Amino acid sequence: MRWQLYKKDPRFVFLSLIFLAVLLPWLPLGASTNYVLRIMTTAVLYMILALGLNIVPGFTGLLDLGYVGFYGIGAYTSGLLSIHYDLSLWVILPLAALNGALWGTILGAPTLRLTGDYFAIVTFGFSELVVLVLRNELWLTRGPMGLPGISPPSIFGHPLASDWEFFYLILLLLMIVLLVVTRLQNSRLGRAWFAIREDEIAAQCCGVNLIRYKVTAFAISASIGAMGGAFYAKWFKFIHPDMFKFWESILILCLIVFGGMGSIAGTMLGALILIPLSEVLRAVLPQGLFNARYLIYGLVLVLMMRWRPEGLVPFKRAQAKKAKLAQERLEI
Amino acid sequence: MRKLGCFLFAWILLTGAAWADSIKIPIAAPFTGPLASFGEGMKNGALLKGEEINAAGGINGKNVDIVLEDELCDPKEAATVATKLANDPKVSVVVGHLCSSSTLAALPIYRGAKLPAISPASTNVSIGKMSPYYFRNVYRDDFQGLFLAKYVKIVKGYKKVAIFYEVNDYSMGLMLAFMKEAKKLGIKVLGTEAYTADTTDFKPQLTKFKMMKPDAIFIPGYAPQGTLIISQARSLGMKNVAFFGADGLDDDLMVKNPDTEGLFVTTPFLPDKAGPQAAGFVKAYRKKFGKDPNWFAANTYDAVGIGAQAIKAVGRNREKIRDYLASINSKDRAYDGVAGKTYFDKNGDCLKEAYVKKIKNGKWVSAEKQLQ
Amino acid sequence: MNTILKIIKLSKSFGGLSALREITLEAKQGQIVGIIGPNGAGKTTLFNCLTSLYYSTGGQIEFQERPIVPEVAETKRRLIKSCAMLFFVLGLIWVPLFWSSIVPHTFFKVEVVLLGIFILSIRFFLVRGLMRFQIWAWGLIFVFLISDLWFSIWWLTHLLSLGPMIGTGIPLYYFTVPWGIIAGPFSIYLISQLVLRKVRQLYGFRLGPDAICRLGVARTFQNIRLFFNLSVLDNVKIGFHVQMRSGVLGILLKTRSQRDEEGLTEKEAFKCLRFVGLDGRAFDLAGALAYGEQRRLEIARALASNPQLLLLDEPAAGMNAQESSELIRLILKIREKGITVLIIEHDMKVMMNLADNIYVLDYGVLIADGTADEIRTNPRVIEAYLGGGTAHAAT
Amino acid sequence: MENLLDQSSLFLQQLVNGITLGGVYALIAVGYTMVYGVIQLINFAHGEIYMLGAFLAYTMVTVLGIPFFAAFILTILVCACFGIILDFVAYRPLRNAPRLAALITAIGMSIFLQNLAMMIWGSQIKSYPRDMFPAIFLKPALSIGEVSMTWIQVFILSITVVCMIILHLIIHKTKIGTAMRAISQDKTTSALMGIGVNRVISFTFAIGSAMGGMAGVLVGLYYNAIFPTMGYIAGIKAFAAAVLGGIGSVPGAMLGGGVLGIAEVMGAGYISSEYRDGISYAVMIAVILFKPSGLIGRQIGEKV
Repeated sequence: MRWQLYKKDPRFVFLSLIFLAVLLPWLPLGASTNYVLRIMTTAVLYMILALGLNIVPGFTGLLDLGYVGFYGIGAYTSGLLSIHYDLSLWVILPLAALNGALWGTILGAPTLRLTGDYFAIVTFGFSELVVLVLRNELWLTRGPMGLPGISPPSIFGHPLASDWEFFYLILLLLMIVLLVVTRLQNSRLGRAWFAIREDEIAAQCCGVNLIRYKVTAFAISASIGAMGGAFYAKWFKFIHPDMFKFWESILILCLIVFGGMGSIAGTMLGALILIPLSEVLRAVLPQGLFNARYLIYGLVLVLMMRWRPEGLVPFKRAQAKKAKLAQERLEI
Repeated sequence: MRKLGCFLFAWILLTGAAWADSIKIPIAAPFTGPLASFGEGMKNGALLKGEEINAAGGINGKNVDIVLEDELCDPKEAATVATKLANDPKVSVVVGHLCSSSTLAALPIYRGAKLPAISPASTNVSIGKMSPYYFRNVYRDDFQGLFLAKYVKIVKGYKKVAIFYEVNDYSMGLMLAFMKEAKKLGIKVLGTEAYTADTTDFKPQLTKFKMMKPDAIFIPGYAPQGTLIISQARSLGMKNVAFFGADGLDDDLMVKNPDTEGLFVTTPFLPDKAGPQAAGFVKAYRKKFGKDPNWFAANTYDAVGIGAQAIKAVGRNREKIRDYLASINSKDRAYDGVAGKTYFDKNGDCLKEAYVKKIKNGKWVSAEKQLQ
Repeated sequence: MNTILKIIKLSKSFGGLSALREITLEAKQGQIVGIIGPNGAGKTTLFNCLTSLYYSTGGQIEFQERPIVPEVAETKRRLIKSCAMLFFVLGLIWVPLFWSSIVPHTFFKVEVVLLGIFILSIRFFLVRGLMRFQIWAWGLIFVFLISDLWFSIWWLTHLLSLGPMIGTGIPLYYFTVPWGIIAGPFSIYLISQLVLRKVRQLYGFRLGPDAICRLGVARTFQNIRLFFNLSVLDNVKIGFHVQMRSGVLGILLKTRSQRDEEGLTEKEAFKCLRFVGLDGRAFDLAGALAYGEQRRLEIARALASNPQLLLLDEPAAGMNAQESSELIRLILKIREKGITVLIIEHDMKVMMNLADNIYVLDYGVLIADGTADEIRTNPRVIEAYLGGGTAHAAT
Repeated sequence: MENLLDQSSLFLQQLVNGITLGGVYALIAVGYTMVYGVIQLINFAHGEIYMLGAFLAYTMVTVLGIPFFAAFILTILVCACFGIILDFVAYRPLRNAPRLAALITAIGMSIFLQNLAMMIWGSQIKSYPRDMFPAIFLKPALSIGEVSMTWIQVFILSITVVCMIILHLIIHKTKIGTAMRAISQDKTTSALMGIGVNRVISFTFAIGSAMGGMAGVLVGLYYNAIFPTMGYIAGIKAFAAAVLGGIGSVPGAMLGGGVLGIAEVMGAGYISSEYRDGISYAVMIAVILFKPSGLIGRQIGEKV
């Protein structure tokens, strides 16, 4: 009896998925294991970013177009810290997360009074300003010359070099972020966010302080984005302002829209499908049509909103399943 | 759950590399995107050299397969392309990366895979000392900036110069080098103004320059913006101000615009100055592609030649090829290519002469007075 | 029985239209007070003003003697005006000093004059906005004060380096030093005023709907506003939001106190549902409930925040006889728990045998109040409801 | 004294540049203002229609050899139809979907159109052939000392003013204009009053897109450079102008466009040309934060 219940429990599904992922590097793929591992590491990185972004539009129903700004802030925090002070990744990650949360609050506090559309445009303006500052402040970020020579992360003194080590590191980060997001979702904070998403006025009258909870959501989402950026800088060993353009926000938004806004499983599935898609398209599309893949992402946004706005794993069905599960657990 | 598992597995197989028994020489450059015209020059140069090698029996009997890898001059794409190439055993040397930002992104990956690469086009200063596996057969920005400052001082004799630079590594590198040398030579730099890549309205900055009344304006940017700047300056009434630029402006796009009369630029390749093989190369290029080669084509042509020569000499082991390339370190052992003699210093950079060409009644001509 | 809620001369107008005019109303502890009136009489606007979803344009509301809607006294208004005027006068001499400190040798230039006019006009609009209590003025003044403070400190620290003459022949030195001495402390004073709660209260910053809910005022809505995509249990748990204390850290580290609180909330939520008779449907989505059940769930959610005052906005609307009698029994059970209830309702049968005291609203004006029997026979009420003509009451 | 004259002519020349740029932003901003005014949707794809206008005129002139003014009119009409199709395909099905859905569709459409144009016309900068438009455009119309204003700048500003007047008359004097204002107040009630809501909204899109297409051609002419990503940045700046002027009011769009154009040029001229785009973004954020109703717009209370 306990086994059937346990099988349907989302926590078990996630753990088994991650267990499968751990096996990935040892699959017999011959020469292209590294290339596939790198795509999977990128996919898991975007899963983390999507989970971070999912908190704002997914939980609280606010469209955040400036997510790449925090991603960039996290990356440059990590890059600069590791170049000037040569800190290890385990010191940088919390610092980057704090820096992201700080900037999330600075942007969020004054702007979260605005209605949805204006908020989206202000966050867009913020991320463009971040790119401008990264590009023009030579004294801080060496501007368009980028930041080369970022030392790779090291565990117990052994610097990570091969792709499978990075893959396991990003999996570890994914599990941490997953833990954070699921705990937040099933807590008082998560319920307050869902209330804000469903009906702001009713939430207010139930005692939810709108501004405070929106800013908290924005700060947490920003810190997860910054953490993703920190890993990215350490993994890539070179960062450049052009990597944090507006397009990244759209791509991550596309992931959560495709997967299902508000549902954790959906967001992860969205990232797992769409990110390798661009690599497949690189192999499939003829030379000239290379930017056709951006076209396809744009199309995904339009079609999803038109025919299946709730995404692959709808938020509503996830809530009903969770409720059913709670009921059965209660009966045992 | 099961559905997801098999889905994932099919996904992985799809992205596996295709198998072919030939020597792969990949060209990594922006074939689409704003700098596609430069990428196209590199493509033509490489294809031409590939054909010639195959016509002459290939390398040790195997055919050379020129593979085009598009990286849109974007650091993220460059890194993905670099990983793909690093993992492909058929690839033993890469001819690649035009933009310095994508070169910097690809460097750590090439070093990780011990894969030597020759860049025919990325001129940024900071790349040299980054990795022992990276060579260039084009001069560096600081040399080009220095040469340009000397040329402006000695040949043209301008006293007051303004600089209109684009906010990217290539343009800023050139500007800094030029200003350092200009201060030494006593050329007064009146002011510098910046523009971002995708602006088309340069009038505010040009109006500022107009008030400064400079002798000449130095545009260290790329050709697409160059034509716009010059025609908008002319429309603002800056008739008697001369313009000059670096290899970024060396493109047919400039010739189509009648306002660019008298523009002179530095370039690594001039057909009539580069030596005997150049004439043959230009004739073959014009026959195959119907237009004159620019310096990208010439340098890529040489780069593929150097790569092929290395493979012919020491086989396909990446480490050996790197050592072979490092061994070309003096004038007598230099590779005598279409764009002059190429030999590398300890950082993998190379010292090559720079030439000057200018636009005269609608055509690129080599400037009368060269500076050696 | 002390009065739990006192509304004094409350009025609310949307542009020209005045929805409420000088409403005075009282509710005693444990009493059921009814509010009736024809459609569009302003009943729901009264509720929205009470829970500060709308900002009332006049009058005062006190809940348990604490002012929810404070009256902005005239004397304090003058203080703000004087601050504004002083700020503007200082601004007059601000512009040349501001520019000369940045680009010393450019005293008379086309741009200086234009920039001066531009900054002066912004400051003028600020002062006007400040006097009309507009939020944006408060924000911008804050920015200007910070820059005033910054430059005065900069000048005071650079006393010597400025030197008597600055390329323009006018000894700016004698301007910048006094300016630094005046502007610095004044800016600090105004910033502290604008930041301290007292001034912000004076500014008419009212408590938000969530603060009022925390005080113990819960409400339901005319058109049902449930969280339809969440389960019934979660809807009630959100009602418990005010009573829970767990913060972000507690949640992330799953501390003992957070776990206990969740468990307690779960039990309390089930109790609430049983109280309302919905414990069988705890795990369905709120959207899947029948109309009557959704009404009762909304009441359960309101009760979850353990209120002293419950505002019911047409709870019996669209209910048949059997459902409304159940509702009456529920409301009586609520009153036994000692919760005061304020009901807006059209269904006379529900109102008559529930309400201890009834107020009648018509076109935003209070036309009658008293016990149920007095109201039934009051001619003005009948006329308002039936539109004049027939004299006998509708029993 | 010479320095003073020199400085002020620099300032006046920058002012002329600023006004022309402002005129262009105003023309695009009208599209945003009208669409947002009527259905409260930020039409991200409007920037792309502006870009398509430029490319359509380019193709008509170079490939089909149509004379300039005929191509100009034809482009306006085609862009108008394009606006209607865009509304029909993307926004009509989401008429009463949550605002988030419509906003995301707008972004998706913008990305889709941008890359479609990149595939059709390639991503290089193209410029109108010199002989295409009458030579008079380039000759300076009026020049006082150093300050000069070419005929094309005069042409752009005059068209902008004329369009604004026509639009203002349409909205306030014609039947369909009143219908538009009614819909912006309350969609459902105006439907009850017998207004063909979808028809009027399509008309709004048509006019907005026509203006956008016109702006595209004018910009292609003035800067002599068109490329597929020109719509994206100009679009966002035009929206900033629309908000600055007061979303929903056509004169507001014009005023906002002018102010933003001048602010950007002055910023680039005097403060720093690197942060040129940053200045318009900063102005946009400041306006949205401190005065969401804009300079002219009226405060629309949120109905509970």
